[in-house]
Amino acid sequence: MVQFGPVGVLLLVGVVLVVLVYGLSAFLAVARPVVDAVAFGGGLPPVEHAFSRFHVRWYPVTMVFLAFDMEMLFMYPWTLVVTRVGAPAVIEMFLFLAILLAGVAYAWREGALRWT
Amino acid sequence: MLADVSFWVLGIVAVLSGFAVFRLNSMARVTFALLASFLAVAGLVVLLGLGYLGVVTALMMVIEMVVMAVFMIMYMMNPAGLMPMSMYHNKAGSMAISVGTFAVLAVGILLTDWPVRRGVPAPAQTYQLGLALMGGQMLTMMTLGVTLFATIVATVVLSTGRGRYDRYGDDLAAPRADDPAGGGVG
Amino acid sequence: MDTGDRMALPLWWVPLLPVLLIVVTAGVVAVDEAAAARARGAREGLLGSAVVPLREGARLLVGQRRRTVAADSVLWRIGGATLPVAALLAAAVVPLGSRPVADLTDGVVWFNAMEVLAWAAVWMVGWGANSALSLVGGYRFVAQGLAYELPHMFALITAALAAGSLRVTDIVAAQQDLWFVVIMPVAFVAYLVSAVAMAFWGPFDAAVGRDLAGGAAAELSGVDRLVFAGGRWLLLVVAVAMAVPLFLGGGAGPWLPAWGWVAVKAGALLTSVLWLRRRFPTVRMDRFTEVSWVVLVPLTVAQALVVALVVLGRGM
Amino acid sequence: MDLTGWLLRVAARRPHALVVAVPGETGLRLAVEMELGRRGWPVADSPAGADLLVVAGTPGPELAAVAETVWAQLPAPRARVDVAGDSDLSRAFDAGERELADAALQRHVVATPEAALPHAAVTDHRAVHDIAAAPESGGAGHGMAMEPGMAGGHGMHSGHGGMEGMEMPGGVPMADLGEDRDGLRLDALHVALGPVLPDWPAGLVLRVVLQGDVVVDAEAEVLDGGAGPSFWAEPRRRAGAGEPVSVGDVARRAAARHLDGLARFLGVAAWTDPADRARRWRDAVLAGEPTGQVGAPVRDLITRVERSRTLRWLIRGVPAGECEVAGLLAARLAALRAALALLDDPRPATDVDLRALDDAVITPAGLAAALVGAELAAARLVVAALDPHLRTPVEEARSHGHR
Repeated sequence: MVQFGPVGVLLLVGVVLVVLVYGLSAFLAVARPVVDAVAFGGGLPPVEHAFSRFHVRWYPVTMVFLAFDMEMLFMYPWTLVVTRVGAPAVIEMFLFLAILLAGVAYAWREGALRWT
Repeated sequence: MLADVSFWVLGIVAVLSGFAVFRLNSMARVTFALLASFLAVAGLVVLLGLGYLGVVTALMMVIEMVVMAVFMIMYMMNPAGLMPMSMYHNKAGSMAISVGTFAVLAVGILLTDWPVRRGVPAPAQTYQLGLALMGGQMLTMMTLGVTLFATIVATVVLSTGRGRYDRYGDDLAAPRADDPAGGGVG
Repeated sequence: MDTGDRMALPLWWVPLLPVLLIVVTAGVVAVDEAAAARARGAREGLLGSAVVPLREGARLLVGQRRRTVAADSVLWRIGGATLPVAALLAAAVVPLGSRPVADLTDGVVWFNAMEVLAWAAVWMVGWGANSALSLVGGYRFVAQGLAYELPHMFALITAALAAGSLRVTDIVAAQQDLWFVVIMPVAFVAYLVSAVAMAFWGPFDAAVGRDLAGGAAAELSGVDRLVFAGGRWLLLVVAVAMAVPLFLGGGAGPWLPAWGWVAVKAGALLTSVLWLRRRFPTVRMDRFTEVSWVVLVPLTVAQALVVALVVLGRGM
Repeated sequence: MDLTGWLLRVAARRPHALVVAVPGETGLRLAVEMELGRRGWPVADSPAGADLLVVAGTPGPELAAVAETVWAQLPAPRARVDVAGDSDLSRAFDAGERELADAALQRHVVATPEAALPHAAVTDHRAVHDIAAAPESGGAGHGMAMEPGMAGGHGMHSGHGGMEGMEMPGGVPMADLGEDRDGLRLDALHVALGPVLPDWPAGLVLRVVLQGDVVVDAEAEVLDGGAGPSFWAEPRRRAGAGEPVSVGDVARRAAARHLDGLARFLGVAAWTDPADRARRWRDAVLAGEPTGQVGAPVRDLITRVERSRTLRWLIRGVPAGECEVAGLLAARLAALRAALALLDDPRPATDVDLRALDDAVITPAGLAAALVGAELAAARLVVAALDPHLRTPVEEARSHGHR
């Protein structure tokens, strides 16, 4: 935990810096902020609010990603013990990855990685 | 001293932003309030001396909350809370459950007679975690692998409208997939 | 296997780190501007390019801020401010010479966690403006994240695997005899590609693309734009500089001091990244996602396997 | 010491310019681009990132209104430069720079901020109904319980079942549900793209319906009733009118036209380096530089674009109406090659068949039809690959009548 000390201080420094830049700009800016400017779409005012139920075409990719990503949780600690545990650790991890890659290959064939 | 201050700040942030999840109207803000709560909890885990777990919690939660924001906004009406309408189902009930759980846990924590720590934690926790994961039972990882494989297959089956027969024809003989939008490979 | 912070720089380096990064970043902007001027056939000269970052900074600092109708200002501004802070926090574990500002036991994981904040940041900036073009830009970046993140993680893990440690200084120490780029060229390339994609720098700049009139950044002006654009540059510099301790032996090298070698190596990598941007059109994620998942992920896994076998062989 | 004023002066040396191109005044747009390049002033992507608004030409009433809206979107410090056919560009830009550096003026300019959201938002509301007749959704269709007792009384939301009678911020309604090719019912967002976008055909407005970032419906129009006679076809017209025009004259203009189209296409594909080069050689060709000077570098450029595997991979299989984006690009490069070969041809233009130098002509309706089903980035590529000189149906009929 002690080693996170500098990181905590750095976080504070970073936040203070951003606040300082904003403060400096408030002091230097040629004019106060405009409020309620129309959103830009090419010059005509928007006819509808852009906030909407946004249909992402890649939602299957997110699901496959989340499943695959879980594995990273195990892989980071795994890197530390390969020398100690030896061949079984390597076999185990890459069998595990092979199973997941088979899942990815399946998803690819089904077109889940495309903008359907 | 510094640890105490950090603990209280992170704890208060975690609870307040968790509470904000119930108070905000915008799906986007709700999701990121939840993320703020998780990040504060990750900080608390780091404070407990579990560096790897804390950092990896932050890593996973950022990814997952962004994905969750995408889905929340895709399916929930009024995603930005522009209309003054409530998007909650059974708000009172869920609020009662969460506040109640919080109270029970907090009281439990305060009333429990915690044992005094004897000895010191192992110096390299991430290493110990790796040993525990890899230690002897291959079964754990294999079960997990097959479970995740099943998850991938199931989500693909459930979420894609068009399968390989739609793309390559009934005999899967088409040289190129027929998709509404092209892709990078094949 | 000790958990102390034996290698960390003294605490007074903490406020110096942002200053150092900002100076380096300004230099990188100037080099990029010089390259752009050359392509246009303009004769701006080195001095002319060198003042460009200053002029841009001045311009955005005095510029008026704006808020669009019904904008989600909270997420919008937090998103913009997250970018530079995340870059700064990620830089904490990069050794400036032989020692980083914070020598975390799980430094690689920390680095990964900080840079992934860009996902949330860019999406929030794209969302906040309540503008169709900027919204599409924000979503494009999430799609991009889904494509680059796994090869990126595998590249990080491969370097950690070869060193048997997640601590960045240990990874550097493990390269005393042989730079990792020699035994893991695929991981090195995958890392650079994903580092560029993470900073949504070209050719992976669809999220702020010209075709969307600036995408996620389309509605930002004044200091908001300064913080966002500056954060993006910082992220690029930090992500690319991290390749030096991971794959290029950190500060190792003859004649120069360690910090000199880090600067030389990082400078060379940054220059090549700036140059590559001019070689390719913007890569859209509807194309790249499949390539990343079907080509890059298996390749990086194979690379990790090779390195694992090397590690096993060494252990025997 | 006036720090703000000093910073303004520092910044004013390198303003970012947003160009509003007027249909039919291509020559002015090119002159403006050239002047900006000469000064090393970057071209802004959007009003938020710009300090200088350049209106290249004399806009008609519709485009003038758009220029006003865009001007209101520009944050201070800002200056506006209107150039017409006889303007001294250099002097106009110098004046713009002075205006940007003038702290007193900049503070005064913004002292009275325009009401940025005028009734225009309401009048433009018709677009929602014109296009893709708003889907028949009602409150019940949303499957969400709404709390009763909202503020009512704003009649302008008729047709938007879900939001009826609810006061929306800015008086703008929210998107409503629409059918989707995936069988989902999610929001269909109406967006007007153009006429002020980077590398966008002058005066073109595309009213698109977006679901996510896919264009599910589109409608195109050209502001102020069309582009008028094309700048690029000018030597042709003179030849048609009986003036002595050589093949070289026609080919030179055609080569510049295709270089311009190429530059804009590469600009949208964000391949900045060759795009900058194409622009540079376009200006050189227009300035009448001899073939010996421009031939080789332009051919190098063509080869570089043709050989780029990345570009081929990126535009592979992107449909653009009857053909594909890749086909349009190949046709443009072929026409450019043909034009290069004829740059010094002294024969009279009327004696030679010059159709090989021609450009694809498309009507607004045809353009809109080509975009339906495309992802937004692909749609932008299609528009840029066509880079149409758009004619209104009336003009189109007239030109057919001539043949």
